[in-house]
Amino acid sequence: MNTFLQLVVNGLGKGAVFALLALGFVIIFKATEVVNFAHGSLVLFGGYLVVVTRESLGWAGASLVGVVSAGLLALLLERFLLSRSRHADANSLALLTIGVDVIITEEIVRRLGVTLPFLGDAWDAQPFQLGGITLFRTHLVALLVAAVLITAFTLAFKYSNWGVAMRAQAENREAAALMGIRSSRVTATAWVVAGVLAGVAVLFIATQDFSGAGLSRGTHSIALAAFPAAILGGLDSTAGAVVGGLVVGLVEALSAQYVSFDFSKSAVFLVMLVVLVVRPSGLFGTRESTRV
Amino acid sequence: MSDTAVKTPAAAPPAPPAKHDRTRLLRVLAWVALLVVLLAIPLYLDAAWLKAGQYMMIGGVGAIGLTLLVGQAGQLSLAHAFFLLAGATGYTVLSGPADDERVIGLGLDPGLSLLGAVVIAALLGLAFAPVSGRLRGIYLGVASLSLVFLGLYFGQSAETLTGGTSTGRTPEPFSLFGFPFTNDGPEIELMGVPIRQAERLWYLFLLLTVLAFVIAKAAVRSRVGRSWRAVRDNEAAASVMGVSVTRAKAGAFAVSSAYAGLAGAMTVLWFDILKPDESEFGTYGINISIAFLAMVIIGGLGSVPGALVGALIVNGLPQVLSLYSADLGWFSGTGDGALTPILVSSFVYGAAIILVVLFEPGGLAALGRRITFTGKNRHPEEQGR
Amino acid sequence: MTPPELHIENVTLRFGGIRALDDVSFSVGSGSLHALIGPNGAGKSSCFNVISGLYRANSGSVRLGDTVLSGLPPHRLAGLGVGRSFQNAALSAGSTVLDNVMLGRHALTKGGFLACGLRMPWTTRAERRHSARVKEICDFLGIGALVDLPVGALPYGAVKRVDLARALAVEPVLLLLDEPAAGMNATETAELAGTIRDVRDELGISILLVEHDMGLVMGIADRVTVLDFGRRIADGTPAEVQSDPDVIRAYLGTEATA
Amino acid sequence: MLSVRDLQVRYGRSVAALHGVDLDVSPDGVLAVLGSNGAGKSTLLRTISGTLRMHRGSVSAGEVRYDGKPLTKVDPARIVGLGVVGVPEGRQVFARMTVEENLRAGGIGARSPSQRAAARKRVDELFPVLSERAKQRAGLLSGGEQQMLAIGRALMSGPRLLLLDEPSLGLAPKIVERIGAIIREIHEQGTAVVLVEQNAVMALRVADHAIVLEVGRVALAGTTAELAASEEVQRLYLGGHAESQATAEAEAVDARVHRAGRSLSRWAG
Amino acid sequence: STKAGDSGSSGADGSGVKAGKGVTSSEITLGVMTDKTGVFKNLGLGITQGNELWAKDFNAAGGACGRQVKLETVDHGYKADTAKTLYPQIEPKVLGFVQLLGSPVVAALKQNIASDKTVAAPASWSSELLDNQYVMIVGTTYDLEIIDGLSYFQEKGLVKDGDTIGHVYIDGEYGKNGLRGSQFYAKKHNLTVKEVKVTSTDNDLTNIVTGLKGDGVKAIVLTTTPAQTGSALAANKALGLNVPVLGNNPTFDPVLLKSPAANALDKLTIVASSVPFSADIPKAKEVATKYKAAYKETPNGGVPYGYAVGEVWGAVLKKACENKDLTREGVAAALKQTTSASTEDLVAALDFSKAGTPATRQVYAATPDASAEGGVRYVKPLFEAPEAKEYVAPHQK
Ligand SMILES: Nc1ncnc2c1ncn2[C@@H]1O[C@H](COP(=O)(O)OP(=O)(O)OP(=O)(O)O)[C@@H](O)[C@H]1O
Ligand SMILES: Nc1ncnc2c1ncn2[C@@H]1O[C@H](COP(=O)(O)OP(=O)(O)OP(=O)(O)O)[C@@H](O)[C@H]1O
Ligand SMILES: [Mg+2]
Ligand SMILES: [Mg+2]
Repeated sequence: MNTFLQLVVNGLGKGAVFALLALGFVIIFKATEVVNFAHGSLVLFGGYLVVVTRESLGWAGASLVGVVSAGLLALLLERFLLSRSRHADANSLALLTIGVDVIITEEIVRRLGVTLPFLGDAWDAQPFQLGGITLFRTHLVALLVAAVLITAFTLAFKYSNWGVAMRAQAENREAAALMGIRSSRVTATAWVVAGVLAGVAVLFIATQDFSGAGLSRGTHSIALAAFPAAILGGLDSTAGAVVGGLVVGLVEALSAQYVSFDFSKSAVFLVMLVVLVVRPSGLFGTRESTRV
Repeated sequence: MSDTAVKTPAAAPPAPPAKHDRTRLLRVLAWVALLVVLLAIPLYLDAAWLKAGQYMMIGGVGAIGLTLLVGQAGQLSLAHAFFLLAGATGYTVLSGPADDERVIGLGLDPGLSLLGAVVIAALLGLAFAPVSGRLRGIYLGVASLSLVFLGLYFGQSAETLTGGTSTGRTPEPFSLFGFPFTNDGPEIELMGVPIRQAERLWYLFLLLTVLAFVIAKAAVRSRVGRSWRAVRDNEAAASVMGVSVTRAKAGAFAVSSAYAGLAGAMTVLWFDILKPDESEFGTYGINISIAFLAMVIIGGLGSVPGALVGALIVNGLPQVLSLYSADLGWFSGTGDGALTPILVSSFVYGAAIILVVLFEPGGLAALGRRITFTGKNRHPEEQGR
Repeated sequence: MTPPELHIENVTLRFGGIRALDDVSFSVGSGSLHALIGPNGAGKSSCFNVISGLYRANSGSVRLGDTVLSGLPPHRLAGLGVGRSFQNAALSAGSTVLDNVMLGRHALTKGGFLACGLRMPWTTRAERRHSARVKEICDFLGIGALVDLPVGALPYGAVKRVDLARALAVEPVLLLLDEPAAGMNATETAELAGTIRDVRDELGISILLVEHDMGLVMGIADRVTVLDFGRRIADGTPAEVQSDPDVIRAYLGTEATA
Repeated sequence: MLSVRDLQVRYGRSVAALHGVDLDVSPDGVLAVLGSNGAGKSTLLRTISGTLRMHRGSVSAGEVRYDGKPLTKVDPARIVGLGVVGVPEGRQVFARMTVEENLRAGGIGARSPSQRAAARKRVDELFPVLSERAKQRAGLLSGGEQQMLAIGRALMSGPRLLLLDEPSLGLAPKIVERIGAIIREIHEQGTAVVLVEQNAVMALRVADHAIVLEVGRVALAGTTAELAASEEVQRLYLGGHAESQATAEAEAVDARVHRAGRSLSRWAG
Repeated sequence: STKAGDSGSSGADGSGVKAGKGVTSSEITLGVMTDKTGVFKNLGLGITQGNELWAKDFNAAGGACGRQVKLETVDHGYKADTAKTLYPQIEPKVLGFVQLLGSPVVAALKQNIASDKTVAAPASWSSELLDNQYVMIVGTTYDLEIIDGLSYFQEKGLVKDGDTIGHVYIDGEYGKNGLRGSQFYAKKHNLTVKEVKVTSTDNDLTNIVTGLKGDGVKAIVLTTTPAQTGSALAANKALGLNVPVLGNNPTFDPVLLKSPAANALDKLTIVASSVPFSADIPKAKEVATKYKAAYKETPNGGVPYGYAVGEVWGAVLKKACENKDLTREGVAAALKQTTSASTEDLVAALDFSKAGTPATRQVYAATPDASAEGGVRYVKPLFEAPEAKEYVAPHQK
């Protein structure tokens, strides 16, 4: 029983970070219908800036710089690459992000070289016990931060026109422009927000408690592991991102124990597959429907 | 009414037939010349270059399959690496010696096994149809990605089939009607050049690639290709015109898987080993699926020749760059953070993708059409959306 | 050969709370040119979708001659000779006109991936024969010069004709046309009217037509069925329908009576 | 308030769509634009609303001024901010969003919440079916309902100049009539309108001025009364919509004569 | 002109030494296929620099048969496909390989090595590779390391007969070979082994350790990457399990001492057959000094290993010279005759004469210690457990 509870705790903690990452995918997808394969490199970039500025600015200052610059990089990508290729469809743009991702990732990994720095100085590897269960501080802070950020965005979507504008211009730029929606502004904001979320997430990912490794190529793959989370929840739903993230965290933890560890990655995908067969647009996604 | 049509500038009068015939002739000549060059290459290039060329052909065969699926039938798939693994395993198991106690082999003729591998991959693709038929776009893409993970899991677990990640297993060398594609068998010389394993495999791969290409191209222009495009663009309209949407989708998936299966069988012959990857970033992992997608988009979604060009770039670039720089001593720096050919080719690969999407979203196929003046719309049926 | 009659019998179609069709019955006589009209959202396109199998009616049935169409998957109908054009054309914009229209021959041809890929002689022969016929159809509709152009580059009127050509390429015995004249000016509409009548006469088929252009409908239809809120409110000759007060109130408004 | 001078527009490098178009719309005017397929009507509206670039088109010469301000280089969203709102060709509703959300998107450009609420009330009055279907995905509406939504959506931001591209497309005669009335009404409340129409009968009844475009040029211009009286307009644009069925019949016969020689026989199999 | 006719030369030179591919009258070329770009670039760099240091020393000492050794280096970025194309390019130029890094690469090239008869030293210590007589493994194999290590644990009283232990292994040649060791030892001592398979990219082992805790393990064996080792130890402590952990050579990296897992490392014991960079052994110190003079990068355990491989190659080349046969066949034969290659304790003395048998079964035991140079402190010098002596390697005849 203790094992089970411990696994649930581990799973939820990781799920919170997956949710942050998935929310990044979702926001960009909502605004542009592009699946951002460069999310992993945004994560890496944020982390890298934390590493280089940590000496001079201290952990808190460096983290702020990291988060902001991940947002900035996202903005630059959107302004200088994606918005410049208006005539490409969403699939091609998704591929473009793969190209970007390859370059940024390789370059950062090259710069990191031998050092694989850990970033979560403020909370990493300082667990505390609660009745036989170990609570990882990293997980707790991540849950808290995720809860705050996600609530904030959900409210913003609900009570401002931002969400509507986003979806409108994603679906039909021309018609949206005729409604007075500045599509460039909307997409740019979406990318910045996703970048910021990636920058926050890396502070939890590159830790002993979360990934067991410092900033490295592995950090990048973890960011992409949030993919099934976003899909499972429904790519255009913020609530879906949260649920998807938690489900992925839990499935991973529980299947590792009760099936086998090497099956746990496949288990996540298997669960996603089953969900998709039943609900082709994810748990909360908008169902595709057309008529003639 | 008909003069409204003439009024539109797009309705340029069709080229006079004479000119049409001439471009056609030129086109045929160009293909023939290309084929001659490809046939002569083993006589001039060293084994290392042939090896690189063979790898591009593997990419080409797989990419043709994927471009049919993604570009023509509109089903985004990231499962290609899985079907590669299926074909690779299929060939190795079917042709493997029947008396090996460690692994299963059926001892079939290698030629037959190659065919069998293709069929197995196609059947697996067909088996995925109930899922692929229901999903669309990126949902299908990520759903199909799960096949890669499940494939790796089963590949790692089923050691009696794949040999396991620890040692893998050696595939039976290919032979056709008793003629071996290895260094054994009759000594053959062509213009003083001994035709040995590297050269023989080149011709085998060339034959397979040409077959794959010709069949795909003809199918794309036929009723099958039309039904795929119709389903891609509007399922309801397609079904009203008599196309069974379920069948068309399943068929496209099966065909694409068959191509991937062939590419997989070629992969084991190329590596001389079948070894399921230890992680998701190997020979049959997600990077490979993404690389195939890159080939297809760089080449131009749905374009069969484009897929070949995409393979040339994506699969060929790292190889050629490594070979060249080893020859010329480029990027030979060592030490932490040195620029190496592998790193440079990653950068070039990334940049190529970005540039194509940025400046020619139709892919190199669109660029090719523009350059060769074959009219901007000569074969739009091969274009993507 | 006379084309079979089409019978719509007590068809009801619901979407959640909306009754798109409510116990609708009518028949399209053999070789007749029958119009289906009604206000926006009355259920005309839905009725087409039921006939062509895209929507499954909650109750009621559709018969073509002796064949019961309801329950058949939509792709079977082309083989039975039901051709259809769409309100929004629904063509492949990137493909050529020829390619789009050839799709209509799908049910008339055979051959899978391998047969076509290997260019079996019988497939190439069939391809030649059928593309010749398709060109004939395009010539007839005045788009013969456009067959090699991608549909995306055509003006609206031509696009509508391609859609019509594709429906004809099915070699239908029953042709369903959904607003073929939308977006056309008076001259073009008049020409289209002639074409539709020629098709009926020369091919000897039945046509069911949805259209909001009353000039066209009243000019060429043999019989008219009127829907409103999914219900059949009138059925008769153009003259009868035109003067039916229910129809005027629900659909025509004052303009038509002016 | 809107003046267009010597406007020349191209698509890509090769297609010239407008060759020097001049027109004026006064603040209290309704201008009808007639012309056959491909004449450049939609191009004209796209130029005014600033969406031309999205179709790879560009202004090669001439100018469009609104209240004296040049519009040709202004971002479409900003043009909406100035009060110029368009209903694009082919409806273009946000198919995956609900009717409600479509209307909300339309209200984004509104100047104030109260104005938005007022606009919403008007739209509900004009098209009751839209409030009935508020929760329905717009893509599932019937063709005509989508057209109503497209118009309603444009009204949500309280435009000062409304650009309508074939608003009557696919609408029932009674609704066409209503649309006509609505346009007049909108106009009477102080909104100027540019109305592109194939349904010339309606257009000429609603507008006060009209132009006829032919292959990118203004072929005829004047008050609606003048144009309605012109023989060419009568023949080309009013024929099919003439009230009398006899005219249509005659036209049809006429057309058949034109097409003599073209015929289609049955497929022998 | 076609490529006809430019095949390699062979034959005996004036001194009567037969030479073949990769050997001229003045030079012997050895190949290095390494990873300068991919996941093992650090290790690759270390080994390559060790190789280079050795070549310099060896040439300074006169080389072999009056010939100088030259290294031909290529980078495959840990990609099997790139390695596969580079191999035919480099193969005609070299006599054999002092370095072949990366298990996917070794797997992909195994056939080629056999058919080209090139002796190669893979940077992989799996006894599964020993079915190939051209493979030269410098040091003991993973399975034996674990057997020796478990025996050391038992000697220390950390595990008893009948206990349950956990073994986390990377799915692949490295981990599986280590697992063979555990399984063998467990059978001998009636241990229950909870096996957990991971891939090299799964770095977070918290869930695994949670599970092992539930299983009540008394010790954990790791054949994993250093990052995974860190995670396992951190979880071992965080979850309050606190059992001793055994890892073999590749499981440890001194950077762990600076990671958040540092304070959990005291439970780790490492067994290895080659020494770390700053080992307290005369030869190791000598190599370290030379390294610091020649290179500026941070050194790692690859350096002494790379040097040691060179030393073995040197011994083999000298043997081949004695036999007056510097062809590939000659080198392979010389390898077989090498019964006690000494690397001055960089690794234990090596005996390559028995096919399929690891060249040594001796290991050191050490424990992480931030204060020690090189990050580890020896707790037991070279030893060979009795169980290791009995162990039959998979291809042992
Ligand atoms: N797939 C669907 N899901 C939900 N509602 C639908 C669907 N298809 C049609 N409807 C609704 O059913 C009603 C009938 O629609 P239909 O398209 O048949 O109208 P129509 O008579 O063709 O109108 P129009 O002349 O405007 O094209 C409409 O109210 C429409 O919103
Ligand atoms: N995106 C485009 N690219 C290239 N040419 C175009 C484009 N859009 C329109 N054209 C061309 O510009 C000309 C004017 O087209 P426009 O759409 O303005 O005509 P229209 O008067 O609105 O016609 P319709 O009645 O069919 O809507 C036509 O010749 C058309 O083919
Ligand atoms: Mg309709
Ligand atoms: Mg228009």
